[in-house]
Amino acid sequence: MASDKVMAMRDAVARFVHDGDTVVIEGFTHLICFAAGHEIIRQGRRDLTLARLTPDLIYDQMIAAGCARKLVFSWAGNPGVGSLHAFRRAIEGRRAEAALEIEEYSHFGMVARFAAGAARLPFWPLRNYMGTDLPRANPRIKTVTCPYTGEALATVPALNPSVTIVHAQRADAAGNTQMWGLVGVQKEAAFASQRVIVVVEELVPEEVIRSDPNRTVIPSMIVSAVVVEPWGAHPSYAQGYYDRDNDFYVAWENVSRDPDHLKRYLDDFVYGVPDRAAYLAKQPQVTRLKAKERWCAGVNYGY
Amino acid sequence: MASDKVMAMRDAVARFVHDGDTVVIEGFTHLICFAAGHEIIRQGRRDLTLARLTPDLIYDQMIAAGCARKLVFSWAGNPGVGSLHAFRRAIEGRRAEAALEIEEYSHFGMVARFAAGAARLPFWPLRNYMGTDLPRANPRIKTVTCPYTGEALATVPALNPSVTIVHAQRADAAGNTQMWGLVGVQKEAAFASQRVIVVVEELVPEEVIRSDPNRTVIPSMIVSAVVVEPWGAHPSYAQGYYDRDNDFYVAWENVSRDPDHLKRYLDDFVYGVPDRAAYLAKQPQVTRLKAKERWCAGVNYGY
Amino acid sequence: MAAVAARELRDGEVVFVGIGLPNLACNLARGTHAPRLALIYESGAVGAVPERLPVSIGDPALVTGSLMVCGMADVFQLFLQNGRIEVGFLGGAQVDRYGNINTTVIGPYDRPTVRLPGSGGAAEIAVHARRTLIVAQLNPRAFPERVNFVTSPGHRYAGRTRRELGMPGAGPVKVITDKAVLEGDEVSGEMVLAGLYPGVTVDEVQAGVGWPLARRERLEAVAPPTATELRVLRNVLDPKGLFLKKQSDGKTE
Amino acid sequence: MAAVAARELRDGEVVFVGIGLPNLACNLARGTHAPRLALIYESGAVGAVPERLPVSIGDPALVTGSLMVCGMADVFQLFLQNGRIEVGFLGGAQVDRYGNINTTVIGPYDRPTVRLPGSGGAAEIAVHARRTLIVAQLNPRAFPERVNFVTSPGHRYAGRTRRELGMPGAGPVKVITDKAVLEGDEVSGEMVLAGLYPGVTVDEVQAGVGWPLARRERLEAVAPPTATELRVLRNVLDPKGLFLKKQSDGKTE
Repeated sequence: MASDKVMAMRDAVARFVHDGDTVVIEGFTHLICFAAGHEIIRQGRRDLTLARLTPDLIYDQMIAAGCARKLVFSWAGNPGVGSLHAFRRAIEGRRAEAALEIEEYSHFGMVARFAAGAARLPFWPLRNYMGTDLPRANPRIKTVTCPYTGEALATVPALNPSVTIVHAQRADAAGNTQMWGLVGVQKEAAFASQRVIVVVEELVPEEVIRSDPNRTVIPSMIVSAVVVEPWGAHPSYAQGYYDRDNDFYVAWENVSRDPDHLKRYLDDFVYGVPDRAAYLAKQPQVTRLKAKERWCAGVNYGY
Repeated sequence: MASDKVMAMRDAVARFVHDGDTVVIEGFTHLICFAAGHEIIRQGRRDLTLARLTPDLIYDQMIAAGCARKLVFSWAGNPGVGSLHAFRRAIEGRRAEAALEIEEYSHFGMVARFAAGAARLPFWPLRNYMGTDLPRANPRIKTVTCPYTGEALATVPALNPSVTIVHAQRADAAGNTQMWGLVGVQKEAAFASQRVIVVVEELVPEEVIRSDPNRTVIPSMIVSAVVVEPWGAHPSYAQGYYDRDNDFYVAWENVSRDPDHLKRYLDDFVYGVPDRAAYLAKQPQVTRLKAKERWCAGVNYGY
Repeated sequence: MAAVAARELRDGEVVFVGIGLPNLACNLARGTHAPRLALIYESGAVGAVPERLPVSIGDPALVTGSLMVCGMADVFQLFLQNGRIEVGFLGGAQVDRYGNINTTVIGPYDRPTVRLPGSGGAAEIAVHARRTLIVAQLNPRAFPERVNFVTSPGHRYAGRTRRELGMPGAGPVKVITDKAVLEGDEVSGEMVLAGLYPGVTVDEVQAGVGWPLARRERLEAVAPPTATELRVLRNVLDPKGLFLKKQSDGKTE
Repeated sequence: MAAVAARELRDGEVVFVGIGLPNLACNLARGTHAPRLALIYESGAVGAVPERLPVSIGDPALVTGSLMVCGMADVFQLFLQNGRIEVGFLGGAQVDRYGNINTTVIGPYDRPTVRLPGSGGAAEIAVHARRTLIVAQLNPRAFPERVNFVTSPGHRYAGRTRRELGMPGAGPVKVITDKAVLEGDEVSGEMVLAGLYPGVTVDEVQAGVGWPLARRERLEAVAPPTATELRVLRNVLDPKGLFLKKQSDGKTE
């Protein structure tokens, strides 16, 4: 029964990502699900509110492809390289017709929004933003008075996405999902979301999950679909599976700076392929990114 | 340098637990550090505020020994068995001279107090306590108005202990600590605390910790002392090391019901032994509690 | 009681499990009609498959082989407050006319005659679980018209309804006792008689309850444990009779 | 600049590390006078020992062999807001008279000439780290009297001090540039000239700063990188010259 959840990316996106949705593809540098972003572009989704701490290359591509109505974020750049030029073109010297709406926080603010969403609280308090222009730029940053100390604390509103897409190293067929390395804010984003698509490097038997329950980050009960998509996070990385394709990140600076070049990229690598397998067939360099082995020390769960 | 932190329980308690302190020995059923509680009793600490979700047998013993001025808690019983009778004697039909002060929450309230303390916020919001008598019994449960929805939410004040004692399976000499199985609220309690004593089943080389960094719950920077005390959680348990001594929990019902019997227990097993090794020498039954092997599946941290 | 409680659980539901009878009922349901029941313990174990009858809510057998173990901040915030729990099981020293439960004190709070353990996670389970089931032995001490202290909210508090008070869950839909089943009335909020165990009369039930007990128009005849239920209980779940023995002083299991 | 920044770190301190020059400076300090420096990255890696120069703040090399990896809610709540971070490193497109930093926009927020990446974790680092160090190349575009947008707070905002605004940390104690070191003045809150690199004049520094620059009574002579510092930088930390090459357009490293 539970294995009804295992499906192709095409089907998962068709069923669970709709025009107008608030979509979160999370992952801090690590485990960013480019495979899902590409499929959303291919299926021509429109009017999406894209939310994510670091929009990264995948949201730059989705903005360029016309999927986004609004971006909710805290750091919009090409990490370690430079700019997201499709994003910048949509914002700089903004004309009425260009309108990509933005809603901007700091990382802590975005993390707090997901934490509130995951706990189903309407807001989250944080000690922040005094002496900054961020609350002027974003009136959704407010304050609350502590009932014990009388102190004013900043607040951010809960973020409850329509759908969150999490890439992970492994899950079972029901969607019990394990991640390691940088785990960012994925747990909070998933629990905050109405629907969750889990995309994994490996589908594993339930017994593997059960052998190490403290490693489980997302439980099956909140998962709508499980997609098995090896290398699905390329050009980002998956700890224990493959390294970051830094050359791609560096090359993106020139690709995204030129709208025609960016369009050619989308034509070749997104619209021009039917699925992730075809994309990978065009990326022979990935074999040299395969991870070396650095296994953890085990722990005993017996009693 | 870091190994200056490794010390005997006697020294850790002498240096870091003082009369009048707010002391937390956390652990939900699992990893309750009886070894530390016994040493605190032996050293005759007084006027302590003991805080913990589930006072359990160890706080019953500390109350009986006269260490406690006040108890902060959410469930005071002998789990799966019955009552904590020393606690009940100090509370029921309370006369002025008997005064054990209490401050009472639910589990969620206590968890939220530690979460606020760990985040150094003065309060934590939760949707709770409407329709209960708990706020009448404890005026520190207040409300705050959401700046977005206007909704009234319950609040609890931060709990920032003077010292938190955490029992764990393993740590390195600097205090980087790993736990698995039930992890309760130990991470939050430790981060909320001014001082942290980590008590472990095994001292391991730093490389073991570094082989699985996602398993680390408490980082060395917040740890004051590391005590190596195998079986230090008996009669509670340590997943992967030993099972709960349920016979002891069952027997406590009769021991604690009778003040003289309880006094004899403390004389024999706490005051009458110099340290944990001597206590264990009087517990031959523990060998049958040794854990069987159920090792986890490994994960690769390579790139 | 375990069998009657087990029947209230539907396959695939997410249940917040307490130790003792609720644990037995949940595992009975899993062993009979609800194999995909997802069990969560407030200790943090999710999807537990205990190889022995757990002696406490934090038994190591709940951890070994479970699907997920998380910290208690996650249990209460991400699962319970998040609205993921469909059924919560509660017991109590006292249950009153409106399904309010007392597990805190008998007598005044500041000078109690009997000090009970307190809420634990019960207050928030009663607020947040989409519905709760109460299990308790029927007698007048346990079923006063009004509890001494409301630890876990039922359907009315100071005359106000759950909706008026802002509680997300539906509250105690049933009270399962050893003689009868009571249900929360949608209009009055009172716990009313809904079903009788075989051979039990309405008067016997009224004698165990401290308020004039209203009743449903048609009373359900609560079926005794089936052969399958008894087999699973006795042979699989509790072969040593650890739990059932305690409960079997003449009452239906 | 990396060497000068590294000298600001004391052994045993807990440092919130950004990528690029801060990462280089921190690892230089670890390789020279501060072997027990504890490095935390906002990505969640604590006590990282990268075997290669990390290309981003989330490089897998920061994870492998680190002491702890935690979620970002813990990074910001349990480490940063908790007050555990002693030093925060910040860079910025603009730094002003009071040490306010802009990494958000050049021009008006609603219609920017240049859209910069935004805060990331910088706003909260500037609020909470016990002290912050700013690193930036000295030129008038980068050092206006007033930034276009305050992303990360310095010593004054609308005339109010950090204490008046309720900020826990001490703010930017130093700005390390390629020509001089500025310090936050305890009384005025202004960034004032405190030290000069070898061969740099006060006038040259003033020419790179958009406000009349006050100065300490005695200016420190900033020592050039020692042979040991250069050896660690060039042979151990950045043997391929990945980072130092970019920075070495005639300026002191």
